[in-house]
Amino acid sequence: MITAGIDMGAQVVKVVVLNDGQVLARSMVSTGFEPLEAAQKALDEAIKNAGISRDDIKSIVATGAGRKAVTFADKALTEVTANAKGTTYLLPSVRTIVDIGAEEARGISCDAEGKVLDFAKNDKCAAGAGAFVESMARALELKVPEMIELSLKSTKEAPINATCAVFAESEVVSLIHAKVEKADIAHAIHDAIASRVSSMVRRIPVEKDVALIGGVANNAAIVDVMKKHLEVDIVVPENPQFVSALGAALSAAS
Amino acid sequence: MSVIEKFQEVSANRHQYAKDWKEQTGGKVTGWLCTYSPVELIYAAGMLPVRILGTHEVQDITDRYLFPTVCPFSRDALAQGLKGRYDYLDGLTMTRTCSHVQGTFDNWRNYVPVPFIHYTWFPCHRESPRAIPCLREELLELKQAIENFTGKTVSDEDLDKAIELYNTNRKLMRQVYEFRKSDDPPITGAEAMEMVVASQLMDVVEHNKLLEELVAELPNKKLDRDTGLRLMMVGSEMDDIVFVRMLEELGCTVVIDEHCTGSRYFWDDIVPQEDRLAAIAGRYVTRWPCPAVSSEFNDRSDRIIQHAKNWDAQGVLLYQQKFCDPHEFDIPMLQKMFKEHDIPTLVLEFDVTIPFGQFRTRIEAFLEIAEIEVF
Amino acid sequence: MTTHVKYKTKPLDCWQWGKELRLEAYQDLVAGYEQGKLMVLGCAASPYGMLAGLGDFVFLAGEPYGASIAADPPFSIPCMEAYEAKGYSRDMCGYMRNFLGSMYLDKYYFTGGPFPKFDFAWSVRHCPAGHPKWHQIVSEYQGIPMNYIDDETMLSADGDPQHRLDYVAGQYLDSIEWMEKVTGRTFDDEKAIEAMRNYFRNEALWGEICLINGAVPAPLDIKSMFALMPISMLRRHEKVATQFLETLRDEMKDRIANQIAAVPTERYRMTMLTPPPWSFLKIFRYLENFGVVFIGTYVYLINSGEVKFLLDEGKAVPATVPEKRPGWPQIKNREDLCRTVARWRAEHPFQSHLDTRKKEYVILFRHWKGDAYLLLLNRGCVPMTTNMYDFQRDLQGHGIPVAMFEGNFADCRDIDETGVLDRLEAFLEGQGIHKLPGL
Amino acid sequence: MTTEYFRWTECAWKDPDKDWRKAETLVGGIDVGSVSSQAAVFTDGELYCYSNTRTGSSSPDSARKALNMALEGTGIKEGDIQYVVGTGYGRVNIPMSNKAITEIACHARGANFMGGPSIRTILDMGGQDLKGIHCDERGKVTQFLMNDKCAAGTGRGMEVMAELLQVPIIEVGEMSLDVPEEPPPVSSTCVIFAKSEAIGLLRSGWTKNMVFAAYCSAMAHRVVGLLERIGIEKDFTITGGISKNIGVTSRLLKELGVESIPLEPDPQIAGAFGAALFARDLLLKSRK
Repeated sequence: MITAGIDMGAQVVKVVVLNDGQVLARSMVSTGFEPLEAAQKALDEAIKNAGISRDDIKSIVATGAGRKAVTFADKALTEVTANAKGTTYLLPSVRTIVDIGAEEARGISCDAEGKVLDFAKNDKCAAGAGAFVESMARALELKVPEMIELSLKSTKEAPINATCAVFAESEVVSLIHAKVEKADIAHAIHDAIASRVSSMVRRIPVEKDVALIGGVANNAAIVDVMKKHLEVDIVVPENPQFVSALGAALSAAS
Repeated sequence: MSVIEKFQEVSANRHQYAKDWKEQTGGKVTGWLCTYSPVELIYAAGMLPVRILGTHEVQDITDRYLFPTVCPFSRDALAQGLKGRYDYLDGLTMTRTCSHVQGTFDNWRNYVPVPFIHYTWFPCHRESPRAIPCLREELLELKQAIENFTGKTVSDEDLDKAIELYNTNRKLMRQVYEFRKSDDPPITGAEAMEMVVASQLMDVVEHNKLLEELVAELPNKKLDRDTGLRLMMVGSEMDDIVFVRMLEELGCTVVIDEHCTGSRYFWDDIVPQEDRLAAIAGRYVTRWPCPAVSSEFNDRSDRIIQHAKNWDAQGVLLYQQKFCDPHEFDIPMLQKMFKEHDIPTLVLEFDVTIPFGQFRTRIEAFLEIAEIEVF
Repeated sequence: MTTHVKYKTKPLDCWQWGKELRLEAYQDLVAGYEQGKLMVLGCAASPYGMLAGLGDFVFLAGEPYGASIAADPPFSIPCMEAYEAKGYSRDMCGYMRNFLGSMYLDKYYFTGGPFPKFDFAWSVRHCPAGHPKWHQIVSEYQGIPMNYIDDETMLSADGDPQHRLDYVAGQYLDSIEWMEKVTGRTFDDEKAIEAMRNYFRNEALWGEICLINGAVPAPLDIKSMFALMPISMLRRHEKVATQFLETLRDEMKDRIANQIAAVPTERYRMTMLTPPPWSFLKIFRYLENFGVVFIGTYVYLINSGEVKFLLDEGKAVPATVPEKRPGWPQIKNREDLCRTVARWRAEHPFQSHLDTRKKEYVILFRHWKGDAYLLLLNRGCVPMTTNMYDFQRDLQGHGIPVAMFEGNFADCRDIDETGVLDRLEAFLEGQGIHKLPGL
Repeated sequence: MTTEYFRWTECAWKDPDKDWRKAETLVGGIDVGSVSSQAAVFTDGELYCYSNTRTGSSSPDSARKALNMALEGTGIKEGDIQYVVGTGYGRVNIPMSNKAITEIACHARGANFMGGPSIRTILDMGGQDLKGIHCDERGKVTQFLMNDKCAAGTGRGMEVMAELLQVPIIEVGEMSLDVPEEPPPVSSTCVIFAKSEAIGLLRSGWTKNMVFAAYCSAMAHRVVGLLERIGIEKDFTITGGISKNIGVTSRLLKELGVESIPLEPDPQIAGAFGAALFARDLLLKSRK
């Protein structure tokens, strides 16, 4: 049976089209301010890539912050459940999932079937993850990939404590003006996020294997510091930003 | 090595110091969490009382135990326990004071094993005549608990000796503070803080020896820097030496303080009396109050303004651990009080680590108010 | 009618009477003020019935007043801001910030008129330092005398040391003399004893009512609990409260016998530990769409009521009034009264030690036949939130599902409503509980 | 790099009818802020030229860039300037500066110069923090207050909004006033939550203008809260980037019920002006 999962993220809509567990196509469209249109556009794109017709899709499940906007979906599912389903499908041994998005981070503990046992989300004042990296890269006049690369070369610790991402920004600005090495600042930025996220994740039992998903999971520097903070190895599935959409597509099939 | 350097060394290697002390004396070490802990009683039992302090490192391990609105000091302190840095402790004591440190104690009690744990309930209604007799009984319980643990009875002689030693310690530290009244104080605020922090970590006998040396050398000591603005520091727990150094580099000298790693800790003596425990109880009930215990604002503020005047403070840094509500209650009243006395104040809020860039700007601007006279 | 309706329901017969009594309580606060009754400021969980010894009095408890304001953001936000303008910080007690803000604005919530001037403040030292310092701010601002009792003896942790009781009882005796001095009135022991007997009785009754609600389906839901609580919280010292609470209890028994539910779609029972975020009560309504019903919250069981936890048997039973407890004296005079109050306070679950409290949470949950706990990470109250994660782990250790959300019981600005609802939906999804069809 | 809506446009100005060579004193002030940098050069206590540029990832470079831009076409070489005072976040490492003074002192001095000696209260809304400043008739700071606890309401929030809605920050204010009726303020001034709230509002059909209006009034309200803590003594004026956002200023002046003294030529330049004025004082002092 062919199903589709639509993940209505804060910044991008992600779609996965599935046929009996086989991914037929993926698509990504910026969410913008017309979520329904964006969802439609993303779905059409995926259908085109998959070389199928709309009617071939038997069921559609929407997830993500804007899931309720997808009026044509058969069902809506929260990211937490979708994350767990998608991740355990790709990596059955995973028991702890860390999902870092643009603004929010999540920690999920689940069983082998992908049933959510417990989850935690960042506190009000500890929000800001992916978007923080981007604006800080700009402050350093670097492209995000450059900043990631530099960060991995860092040699010195330059702690940024502020829980609040905005205060953290001004600490970064101070570091810049204090002539701290760009590499060390880049590292400090990733470290600050990892520290914020792992302190939240520690509230749920952190059992192996631990997976990192969400757009930020593509950031090698984050993965690196998260390993240090959580003191465990971390696996990253392919296309980590599509995990939620995949989970939605899977639950559409069941 | 100078006396101050010795203090620095002890505080830098506090854990090694305590372990060595156990080695050499074969005695036991008891950690305490708040300056309302009766150190003389612990010491009288042949134990080394060491204060549990944080390290001002960013950490991410306490959030699953304490909600982030618990003060950073309490979280930082708990982190030390959870990291196993106090694994050598034989005992842990806490006196009922504030709900934040209480959280540190409760979680330590439940998640960081320590052979001997005792909680001393404290009668916080210090203005009530009923408080001292009540605390006396609580101290008796503590004494008995310690005796059961060590298997050694604490005699009146032991108590007298400990009381004598700690009173001397307090007297000597007050003498050091006296020197800071001079126009060019021979000792910086950071150095004075090193002294007090060390007094909460060291064997009092050893600390007293060092203090005598210090008191002897201060009369002919000079700082190789201008005093700048004479600053007073008032607030909650503060042992961030790095911050105080930065502060003083910006053109001021901390000449007096009111916090629990400063004068509030050691200012009051024990007035000896036949009933030793009652004497100790009397000291702790009537001592210079922490706002977490005292509900009488004036009780504290009167002493603070006296300090400010006696040490001729030209500015006051009012600071608090983030989320420390007892101090958050007092700060606006203190601002009002200092305004009435024409002493400018600057308020800073401390987290585990501090944003040096932002604080630097605020402090410099504060000093400029007093100093820019190029018009 | 949709198929998922499982039970019949009907409004409470005594609902109207309850509403009137609640209204009276608030009106008294105003009327008494106008009639020149003795105006006293204090804490909800203090034995304020003792004040009856001074004659007619109006007692304004700071917490419920702060809560009433919190439920009304357009009134609350200016209060918060007036308070912050005085240089106080945003992370202090939310109830207090509403209260003091309304004092600074000189706007009394229940009338919109001027804020009452008190004759004195009579405070109790719970939530470390908090209340007496709060009331001290009022006493400085209004220039009124203040006295407080430190009665947080936490005896349930470690037996019954006489000296702590002497200390507390002694403070009560002293404060009676103090009250006589500042009011110029003579303290009538009989009247005080009388009022405190009602007080004890009504606390036990409210506790019993909370326990009865453990039936399936629940005869009351948390919303009606919150609506009726003020009667036990503000009128605990009055006979009329006893009459009402007995009627309510009997009606509940009746509803149970006839399987009359508060929420006809009840299928998932949740309980709480703390007060709710008062500006966000719609959270309960919203969750009813999932068939979720809230049975009660620990804090108001012990804050305006009393029960007895039998820790070894893992049971919660109604409390007996002090004079009926084995080995407790009859209250004949002032000394007896103060000593009884001290001991009763000391053994009250209100002061349970952390480790005891954890056990009580589990016992209560089982008694209420709960399916999950909803814990509030309350930015508005440090003592209530300090160990919340520890509680969470402990409850989960007992196999109890726990949902958590961050907010503030008294400051609507601290709540991210969409985020919270999203979080709860995710939690219920994990529990296999979905929105009821047609809702 | 894509368009940076959050940045202020760069500009430079010089006085055509002054000859700096005749000047007794030729001094400079450089303000390296978190987002923008300004340089000002004064001849005998009067403005000669200034520039307003963007801050890069190195304060020495930003400082030099600002100064060069100000000096362009004036014939002044860095070496000709007799005394330079640096201020702002980057003040500690501005290579050509003889002394560093905080932006708090400099903004007060600059506001006093531009707005006159009657100014007693200054609101400076920078990218990273919010300052309420009291000063005397000489522009000397007597008291100041900065935002603690929470970064809500700082200029950064406005930058985030401009980015989000892809509108140049200079246009935000005007747009926010062009609404059929004043919408309720966004409930959270927390930069991050306001952002997600704004996204929600836009998706629910609000126009960009209405979102800006809701955010500007929330921000104005937050600022009023800070000012109430320090108290407002007239005259009042506003410096820093936000002073150019009429959407915030008009709303906050309305709420405060005060007028704001306009600062010519540019309120964002107050810091650099103040620095330059201090530079002159220090120069004359050193000549004594």
